[in-house]
Amino acid sequence: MLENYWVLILIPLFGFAINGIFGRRFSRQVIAWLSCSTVGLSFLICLLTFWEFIQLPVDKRTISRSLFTWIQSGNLVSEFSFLLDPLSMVMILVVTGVGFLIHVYSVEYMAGEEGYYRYFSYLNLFIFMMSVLVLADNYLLMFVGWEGVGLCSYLLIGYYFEKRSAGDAAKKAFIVNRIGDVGFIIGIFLIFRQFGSLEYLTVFRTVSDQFPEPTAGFGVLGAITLLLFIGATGKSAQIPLYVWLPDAMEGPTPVSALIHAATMVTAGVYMIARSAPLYTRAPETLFIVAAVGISTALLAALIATAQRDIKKVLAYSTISQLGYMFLAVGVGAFSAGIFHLMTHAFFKALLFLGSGSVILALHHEQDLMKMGGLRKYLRVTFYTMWIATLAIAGVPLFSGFFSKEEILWKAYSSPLGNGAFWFVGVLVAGLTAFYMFRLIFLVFYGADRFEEAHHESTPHSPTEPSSLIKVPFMILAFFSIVAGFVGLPKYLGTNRLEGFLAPSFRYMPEPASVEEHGHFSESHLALIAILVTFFGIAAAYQLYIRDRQITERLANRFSLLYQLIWRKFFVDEIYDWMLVRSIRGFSRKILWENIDVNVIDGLVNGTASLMQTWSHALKRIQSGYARVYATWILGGAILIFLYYYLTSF
Amino acid sequence: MVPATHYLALAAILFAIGALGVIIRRNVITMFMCVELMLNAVNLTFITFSRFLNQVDGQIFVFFVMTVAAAEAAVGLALIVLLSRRTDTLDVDQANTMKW
Amino acid sequence: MDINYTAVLPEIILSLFGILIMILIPFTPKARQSALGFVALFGMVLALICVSAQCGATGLAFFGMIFQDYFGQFCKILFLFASAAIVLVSINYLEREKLPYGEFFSLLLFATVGMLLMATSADLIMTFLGLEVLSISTYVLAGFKEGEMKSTESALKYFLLGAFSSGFLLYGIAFVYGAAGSTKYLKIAQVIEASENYPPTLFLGLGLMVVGFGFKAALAPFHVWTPDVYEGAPVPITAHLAVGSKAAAFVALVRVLYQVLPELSQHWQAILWVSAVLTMAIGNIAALAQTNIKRMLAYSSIAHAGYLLVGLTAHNRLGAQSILFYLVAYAFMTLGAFAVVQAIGREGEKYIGIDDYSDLGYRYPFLSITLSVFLISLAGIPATGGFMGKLFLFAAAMQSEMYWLVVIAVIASAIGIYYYLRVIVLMYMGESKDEGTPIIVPTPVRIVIAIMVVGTLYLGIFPGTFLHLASEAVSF
Amino acid sequence: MLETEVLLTALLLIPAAGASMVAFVPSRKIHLLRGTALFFTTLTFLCSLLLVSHFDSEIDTMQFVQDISWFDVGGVHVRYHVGIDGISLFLVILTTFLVPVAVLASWSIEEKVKSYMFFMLLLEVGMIGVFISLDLILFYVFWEVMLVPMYFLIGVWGGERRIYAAVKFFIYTMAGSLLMLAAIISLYFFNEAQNFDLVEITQKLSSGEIVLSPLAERLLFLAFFLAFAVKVPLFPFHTWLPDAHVEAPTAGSVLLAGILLKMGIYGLLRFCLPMFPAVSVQLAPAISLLAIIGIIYGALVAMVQPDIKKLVAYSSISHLGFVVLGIFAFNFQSIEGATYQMLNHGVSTGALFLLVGMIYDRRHTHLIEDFGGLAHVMPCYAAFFMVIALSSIGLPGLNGFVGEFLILQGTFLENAGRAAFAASGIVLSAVYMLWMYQRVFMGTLQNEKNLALPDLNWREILILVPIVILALWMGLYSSTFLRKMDTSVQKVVDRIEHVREPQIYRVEYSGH
Repeated sequence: MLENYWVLILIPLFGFAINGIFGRRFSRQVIAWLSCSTVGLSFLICLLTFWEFIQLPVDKRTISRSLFTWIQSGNLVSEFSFLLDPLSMVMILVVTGVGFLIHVYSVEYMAGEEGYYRYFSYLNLFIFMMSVLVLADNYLLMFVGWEGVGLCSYLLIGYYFEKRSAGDAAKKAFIVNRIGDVGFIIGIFLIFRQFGSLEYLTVFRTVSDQFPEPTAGFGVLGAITLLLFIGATGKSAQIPLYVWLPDAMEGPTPVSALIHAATMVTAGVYMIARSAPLYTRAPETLFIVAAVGISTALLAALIATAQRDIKKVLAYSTISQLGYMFLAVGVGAFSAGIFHLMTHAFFKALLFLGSGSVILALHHEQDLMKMGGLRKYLRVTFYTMWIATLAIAGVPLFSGFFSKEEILWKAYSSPLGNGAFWFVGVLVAGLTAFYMFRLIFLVFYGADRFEEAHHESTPHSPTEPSSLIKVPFMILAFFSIVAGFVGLPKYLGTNRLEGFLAPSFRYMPEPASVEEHGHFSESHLALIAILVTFFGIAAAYQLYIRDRQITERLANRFSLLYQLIWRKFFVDEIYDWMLVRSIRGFSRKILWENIDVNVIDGLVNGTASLMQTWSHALKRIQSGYARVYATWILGGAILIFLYYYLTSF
Repeated sequence: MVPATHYLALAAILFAIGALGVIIRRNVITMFMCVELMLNAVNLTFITFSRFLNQVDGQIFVFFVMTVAAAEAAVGLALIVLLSRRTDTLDVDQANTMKW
Repeated sequence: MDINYTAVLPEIILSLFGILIMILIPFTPKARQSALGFVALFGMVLALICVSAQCGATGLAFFGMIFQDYFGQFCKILFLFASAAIVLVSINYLEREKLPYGEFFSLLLFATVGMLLMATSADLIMTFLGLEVLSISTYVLAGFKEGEMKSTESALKYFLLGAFSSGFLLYGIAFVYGAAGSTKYLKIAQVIEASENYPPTLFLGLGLMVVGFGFKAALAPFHVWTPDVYEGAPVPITAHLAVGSKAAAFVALVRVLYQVLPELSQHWQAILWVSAVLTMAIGNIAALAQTNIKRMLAYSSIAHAGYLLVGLTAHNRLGAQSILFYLVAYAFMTLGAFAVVQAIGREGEKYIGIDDYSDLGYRYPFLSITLSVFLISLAGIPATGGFMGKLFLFAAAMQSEMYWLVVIAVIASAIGIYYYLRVIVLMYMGESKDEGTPIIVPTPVRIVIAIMVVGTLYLGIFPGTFLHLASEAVSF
Repeated sequence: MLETEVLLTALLLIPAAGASMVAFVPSRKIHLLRGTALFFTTLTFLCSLLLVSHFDSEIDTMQFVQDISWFDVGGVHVRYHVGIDGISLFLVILTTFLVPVAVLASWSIEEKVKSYMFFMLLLEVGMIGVFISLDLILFYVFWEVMLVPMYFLIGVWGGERRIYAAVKFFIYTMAGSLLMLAAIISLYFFNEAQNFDLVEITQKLSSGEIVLSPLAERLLFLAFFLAFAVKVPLFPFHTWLPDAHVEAPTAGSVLLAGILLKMGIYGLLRFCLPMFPAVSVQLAPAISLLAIIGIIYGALVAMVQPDIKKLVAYSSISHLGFVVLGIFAFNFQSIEGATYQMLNHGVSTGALFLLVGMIYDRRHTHLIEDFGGLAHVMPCYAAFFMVIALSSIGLPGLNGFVGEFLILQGTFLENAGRAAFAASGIVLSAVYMLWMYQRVFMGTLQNEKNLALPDLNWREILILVPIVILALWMGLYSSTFLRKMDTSVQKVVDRIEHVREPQIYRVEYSGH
């Protein structure tokens, strides 16, 4: 399979094409089968490839395949070619694996929807694009996947296109992503100008020749990395471009699970990890990355604590977790970032799928305040969501614990990290535990608030989906528990993942200092984090199980703060007012109605009417009186006479 | 002997009177006469040059001019008759239906 | 220096036919009078044959009063061709408007004689006589619709101003005679070439002659008569004025300026430069606001005189050659346009407002398509003779490094496009109107229009032939 | 090469023959008229494909040259000199491709079909002529001749304000090109051999046989530039375009956007750059500034348009700003990208206008507010529209991206600031396109007139499928096209580099 691993990319494309073109004529079974089997086949190939891949000696684990030349203009070449190395191997496994599970889940989840074929073809297209993104061997081809997943995200968010909010959200997602993409593409321009190539390996080789050590000051590498990071903030929903992700929850829930939690949004992290040889030589940018990451993590976690929409909570949670990952890559702990990316993919996908079945059971009710007591009805969902919540909260021995601890430790100990990063990181961990358990408590515990809130047409109690849908739950729950063991911290064992990924992070500069600084040991810090986490859980328990009154009292007491958090710090409003409205107004009032219509057209039409005016003036010469005409003739003669008199006589 | 300039000046004055007459007078006949005056000023010029160049050519030309003037007069008067029949006037400013 | 009658044979033939027609009038039955038109046509064809037979003969003839050269022959053919076309167009016009045939055709023949003489004369007096023969005939023709005030007014204005300006011309001739001691072209040119400094009378003569010719050719500011006279005259005569007498005036002007006074070129170029700018500007701008198609075409013909002046001002071989070429192209397109205007005007020339052209496009495809071609050519858009002509004229000015003149000419043409387009717009895109009287296009008119369209397009696509002839013709 | 010599002339003659055939078909027989036009335009297209197969991408001179005297009298020598190189090759193909498409899209024209088809064929002659002429006068003749049928297409079959739009279009372009005529004539006198041969004049200008004073060179450049800038249209000469597009019938808009606008760019590439490289370099900053203003301005104004056609028209201004920017960045990538982008824009904007035309045929409006929720009743249409819109906003994998990327990459190498500003157009294009898409296709069906709209029929799908395939092909396998352009683009670049060589002060970026 190693020779032809690239077919795994093309198979979903085939599914997309068939479903997209002929899907309207197919029955639902055919569509579902076609779609799931293509992704399943991809996943299978992926597994086989992985099997052969790990048999290879470590230094041979970089396999590239070129299909054809995509763009060639002068010395600028971008091949349609793929690169398989440990980093992309991990990513493609996650993408096809989680992708397959969510395809399966969707078969039933979407059963009641119109445009079934549309949904599945988009989903297949997404898998294709994501694979291109992950496996591309040059920046430009990565950009294809990069924008391609953005497109799929757009299409899937706007899946319920008759809803205005869905259309708005889709558009917003695409445009905000595009803003980031501009940064990305300018970064690519600069890469080409600096290194004369777009291919990763060539670029990395050149950069390690040009800059054997990290640069001092903000140089060209700083610019390149910063521009790429702008791209990442768009795709991975970081400050200041995170605003699209909460709105993206307008899409079907499996889409949120797949695209807006597990895979696409992590592309930014992947890209930075991929560009590690560049980033490690630009410490200033890395600091910015880490700072943006941790600020986003904090901000999103804060907002998440006050959201009432179950999916919005999860969305802000995703943003927050992505912030962690950026913190990780920002302090140079690339494998830690990828590690968290992987574990997050499992538990966050699971959370979304769980929320999906809750929503489905309640007939598209998403308000947390109108749920409660569901543990009686949705057993499987209840248990698996518990597992996922424990994982995300960072309860020891669950996968999230290991990846998060790794990040926190690196944030503290790495040469690029510091105590402040760690401190905020721990704070966010506490907040995460709080809002996640708040969610669990509100959904599954307490009184049944849904019946009186909901319409009477559904007298029967909420039910679990059929068994087909439970399979993904189980698998994801399994991985949410065990996935952490591939990256055990030093005090417990070895970090296999880091070792596996190491070949992808060649071409690094000589580290400035090998010694890790700091006064505390890893295990001590982990203990503090665990304590904070449990404090968060306890607070949630206190507020949402023990005494619901406190919540309201607190909200009233700190109403200003509460409002601020509840309204998401008014970021959307500020953006809307500052950018959208003002630009639109400027375009309409000044550019179009004034410059175009009044000034330029006015000038043109003004010339025309000036001509008309002159015309009317000139024709007055033709008074109709013969004697006046004679005067003109005589006048002309006199002028000629004067001319000769003055010049020639 | 009177120098040529005197004759030429006289002719020029006649020509100017004729030209001004065309502009000032409103009666078509008078205007036409003024044109004739201009032509005769030219004739005077021709004769002057002819005399001072010691050629007869110029004098012959005068005959041509007179012939042409006669032909013009024939056509012109016919047109004037037409006008007076139509408008009962010889005022040239009445012929003013077409303008602008 | 002998008489050499053959040199003036065409003029003699035309004069004889003119007289013949007058004699024939009483002997022809009322109903058959239109045959006189064909007699006139026959005379013109004979004259044409004569001219063609003479082609290539050079030298002086008729006691040194007449040139025999390519230039003259080229112009003669052009004038005869234009007049013949007008005869063809007129036959039905006269019938429709119930005007007498005989006088019309014999006057037309005499006018043609005048034009031919202007084209070939080698003596200022001959030129003057030619001009007067032409003028006096056209004075009468302009007022030919004696039942109509407009026609009378047109003739009267033309006559008064024409006589007035021929006074200037003649005065100019007299001064030139005084300065050079002769009225013979070649003699004058010799004298001027030999003399060191020029007497003021020479300049006076030059200036006054420009006034005289400028009047005939409708150069600003001597153009003032044009719109009124064109509007009032019968359409075929308007066409004749626009094509024939303007061309004759230009040809005479080319001879006088290029053959007689080339030494003075820097002294007349400035005047013509100013006049060219004025003519183009006034013609094009004033045409914008016109509502009567004849009047609009009158302004358009003023504008075209301006373009011709651009070539004239350039004073080089290419200039002379392109004037000849442009005159041919201009003849085709203007004659064609007036033929269409005449047909659309219908009885009593009722429909000559530009509004009347509204929505004609799809009801009378033949007329509309051909008129569009003529207008497009007048506007100077490629694939038509008008474009090629303009190209050569501007090229000539460019060769003499008169860049500003070209730029102004270019801007003027751009303005001009608007009013030509307006007619096309109305014909094809205008609101539909009442039918009015149905339009009848008699066969001779059809033939003329067809010939003119073919000619216009031929000149645009294969300008080589005529350009070659024109360059042969310019031998001085 | 004997038989290929006449290929280009054949491309002119076939539509011309078609036009004369149409002229003889009775105007009642609408189907016969349409059929005839379709037959001849398709024949032209097939014929033009021979060009591709016989084109030799290694040769840097003109190919398929036919050079005979048109007329040569009294020092005026004009030749019928036609030929193509890598730059014009695909523009010719684009033309021959889009015309049959436009004819097919004109099936809904019911009135005056005869003259409509006649003008279409005439227009094709003019458009092909422009791209293959190598004699300045010949070029000018085709350049202007093409205006007339376009003018009629807009003026007779257009919308409500068609007359205003048609006249504005005509006068605008004419005013620009008349100055070009003056420049052409004066170039002729600078040429000792006194002819209008483009190849010869360019060659002599570069070898120094013709020496222009700096002022003359600048004026000549400006005269040419102005004519082309109006046609492109470059800000601020653009206001004719929205009006013309809105009022023109579908096929008119398609050809206007697809081909006529390219003529301006083509002129810049074929005339301004090779003939006046020094002035081009001098004025490049100013022109690039206009281009960038155009990119942003066009996009911003497109954003607030209430009319789909007007929106697409303004988007054209924005897209063509990219192309001009690329040309005046003078390096290989940017110019090749610009050339490629011309084709891309032709395909995608042409297709957008086709799509707008299809809905116009059904509803007789192209105001955005009249629609909404169309994806419910016309899913197939919505899908095609999506693909084309994405191609227009330059989604990677579709055609628009390749050109845009190369242009920006090239510009970046020349001047990073310009590229960075221009890149903002990428975001804005997504904004206006998607916003429009949302308002037209998403949401609920509110207007009851839209409830029963039929989806695309087979003829319409037949039109769109090749375009979509082309968009994918051009986006994924650009080598087919780019390899044929390389040599010709290199020639243009060399010409510029030749002038710039003395300026050694260009600093290579050191990286520190």
